Amino acid sequence: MDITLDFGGGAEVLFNNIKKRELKLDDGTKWTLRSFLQYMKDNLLTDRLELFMQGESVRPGILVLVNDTDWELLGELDYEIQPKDTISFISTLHGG
Amino acid sequence: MDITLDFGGGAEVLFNNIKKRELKLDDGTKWTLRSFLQYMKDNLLTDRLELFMQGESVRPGILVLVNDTDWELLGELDYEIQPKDTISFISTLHGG
Amino acid sequence: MSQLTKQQIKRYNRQIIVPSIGVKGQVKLLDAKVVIVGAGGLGCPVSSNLTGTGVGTIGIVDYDEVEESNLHRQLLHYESDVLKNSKVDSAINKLQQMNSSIKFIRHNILINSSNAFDILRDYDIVVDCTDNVATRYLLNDACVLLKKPLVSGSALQLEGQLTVYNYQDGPCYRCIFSKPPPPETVQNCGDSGVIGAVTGVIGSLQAMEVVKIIMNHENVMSGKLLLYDAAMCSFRNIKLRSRRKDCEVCGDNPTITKLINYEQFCGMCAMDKNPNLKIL
Amino acid sequence: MSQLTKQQIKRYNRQIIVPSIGVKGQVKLLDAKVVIVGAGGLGCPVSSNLTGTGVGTIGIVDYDEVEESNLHRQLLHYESDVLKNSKVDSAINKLQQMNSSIKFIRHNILINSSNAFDILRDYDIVVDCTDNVATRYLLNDACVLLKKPLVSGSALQLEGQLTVYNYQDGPCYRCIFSKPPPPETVQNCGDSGVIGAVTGVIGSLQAMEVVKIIMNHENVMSGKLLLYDAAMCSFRNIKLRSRRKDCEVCGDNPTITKLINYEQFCGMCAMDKNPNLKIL
Ligand SMILES: [Zn+2]
Ligand SMILES: [Zn+2]
Repeated sequence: MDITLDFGGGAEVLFNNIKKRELKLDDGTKWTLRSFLQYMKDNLLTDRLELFMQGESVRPGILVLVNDTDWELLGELDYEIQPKDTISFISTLHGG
Repeated sequence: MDITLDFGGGAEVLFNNIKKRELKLDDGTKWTLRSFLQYMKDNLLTDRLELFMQGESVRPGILVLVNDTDWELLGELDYEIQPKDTISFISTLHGG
Repeated sequence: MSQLTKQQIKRYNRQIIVPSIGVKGQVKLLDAKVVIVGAGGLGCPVSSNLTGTGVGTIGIVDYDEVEESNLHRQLLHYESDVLKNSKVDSAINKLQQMNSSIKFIRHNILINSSNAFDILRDYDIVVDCTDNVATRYLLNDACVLLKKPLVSGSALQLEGQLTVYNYQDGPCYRCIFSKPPPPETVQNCGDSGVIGAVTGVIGSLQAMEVVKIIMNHENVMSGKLLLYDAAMCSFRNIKLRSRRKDCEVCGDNPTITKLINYEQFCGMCAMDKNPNLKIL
Repeated sequence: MSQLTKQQIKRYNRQIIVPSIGVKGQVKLLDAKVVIVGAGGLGCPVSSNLTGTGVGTIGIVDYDEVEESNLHRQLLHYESDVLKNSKVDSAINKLQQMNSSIKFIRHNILINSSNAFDILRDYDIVVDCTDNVATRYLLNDACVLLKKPLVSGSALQLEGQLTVYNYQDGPCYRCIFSKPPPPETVQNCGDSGVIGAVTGVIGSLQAMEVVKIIMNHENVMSGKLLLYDAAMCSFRNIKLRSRRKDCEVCGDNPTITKLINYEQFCGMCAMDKNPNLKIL
């Protein structure tokens, strides 16, 4: 299954500074955002875990989007990823 | 065939001030931008023809887009419209 | 006020003739009271735009003095203001010359839980142009408790964000971020920098949202988040959740009914001060 | 210049620490020469942003005097400038106070085919902040013939547009609009109005593109057109054609090899003057 993964607000620094990438997820399994976060932790994260996650979810201050929609509207961790989805992790900015 | 028609830069004033609308085009025929312009002229235009068209094309100063792409990259008047296309007519702005 | 003088019609002519403004809209602008919290990178374009537009009462809140490192992006502050004037005075000195009919209110003070209600109470709209997490939570809670819309902008390096909180059943800041970020994850402009044009874009967009709220426009950025990427010159419009019914401050049964200690809540100082310049 | 003084590092610190700028980038900014044509709604935010950023040489071209109806959006002009100062003087008076180290060059003149080359020749980048069709064609042709990128912005009512012409084999204005629009289809700010925040957004975006060109950034808005709709707070990025090989001025066999009479070409005056105020 092909998906796009991207970052905003500086969150990319935790993932090798790559802002946007295409990924191929194994077709055999059902993927939820819950399992995808584990995948990211195991395969893509290049910095300390606590800068990205708390427990099984993202740490406070990161907003997760699917196709430019707040994951809260889609079931959050339970959302089932579809082919061609764009999953985004946006760190909220505070500067001015 | 369902398509979306929208306007920018003030061009909507020639079309009943409706900035964006959904249209159903007859499925039996092949539609090109050439034939679609005639359709707009015959069915949607609410102002003088010369403010919108010159000959069989749009008048100078209007840029035609399909799915946010310059029609020049797609064959201009010969482009064949596809289902779910968004066709846009953007009047270039000069003010500052 | 219900009508305009000849001079006002002349001055504001180019916006009065825009259909969605008109004379009625200009009257609303002149009657409106807006407070801008932060007279820095965002606060400067917000306040100049709203001053030009004719918002009748403009309050500016900032505790700080003008410093040299502000000048690259905080365009209301001049070289002659550095280490001489407060940001509030520096800003209003210029703004009053732009538009002598605006009533400017100076709040040369650090906004905190003790004074926030007094400062914000008499305004219609609050604009968040601050630079730190703690103050953003403070403003959010204060606006919910005082029932005022909060036009929130932020910028860092080459990115910007914009949304309107607590407006027409849209979410508040806590609806989306009920817990503050861990301090070590927070980058501020003192550490990471920011390009001035980015704050110019976001500040102008904030001013536009303020005008739309005053006009009671149907498409205010409530429940929507704008993400600006200056490197790509790209903008994304994110669909956000509605007001969270179990939100601690704006939900149906709020647990937060008065302002708290935000520095404690966030584990961070309510300011963006970086005494050590990073020199490459 | 190849290195920065301590004072420059201090002043420009918050942008120097942004990775894509750095000390090298700041040096490039200080060495750059940019001319802004038009000191109105777009020209004011462009020139203030670039002044703050430290572009070392900034030229401003405008023939006009400050009028009252400018004040709602042309934020460098104060009430005291109305009918007293040229726009060029009014702007530079403020800008020089923002940044005394910038070399400002005053071009208090109506730019036309006779003087355009002399005015534009010594700059690296041209910014189109004008308000009429004829001057836009003039600037386009001049930039092609002089081989300079043209950062073009425009605004009307609640919309804005932005692109960079004649840059890295991207299109020029004529590549897209080889013929001017019929005069009766052209709306200008005098007739239709404009909201100040819209020019603030577009002008700040133009300044950002100028910085990116100076930085030799890979994602300049060349061959791309940004459409801004302030009512919806939405932005679209349009993919444009490349340089048209049969373009009259920038094509492989150009028929336009010197500047022409643009008012004649367009059938329109090279200015946006509206003596009759529309009063609702
Ligand atoms: Zn809430
Ligand atoms: Zn060309």
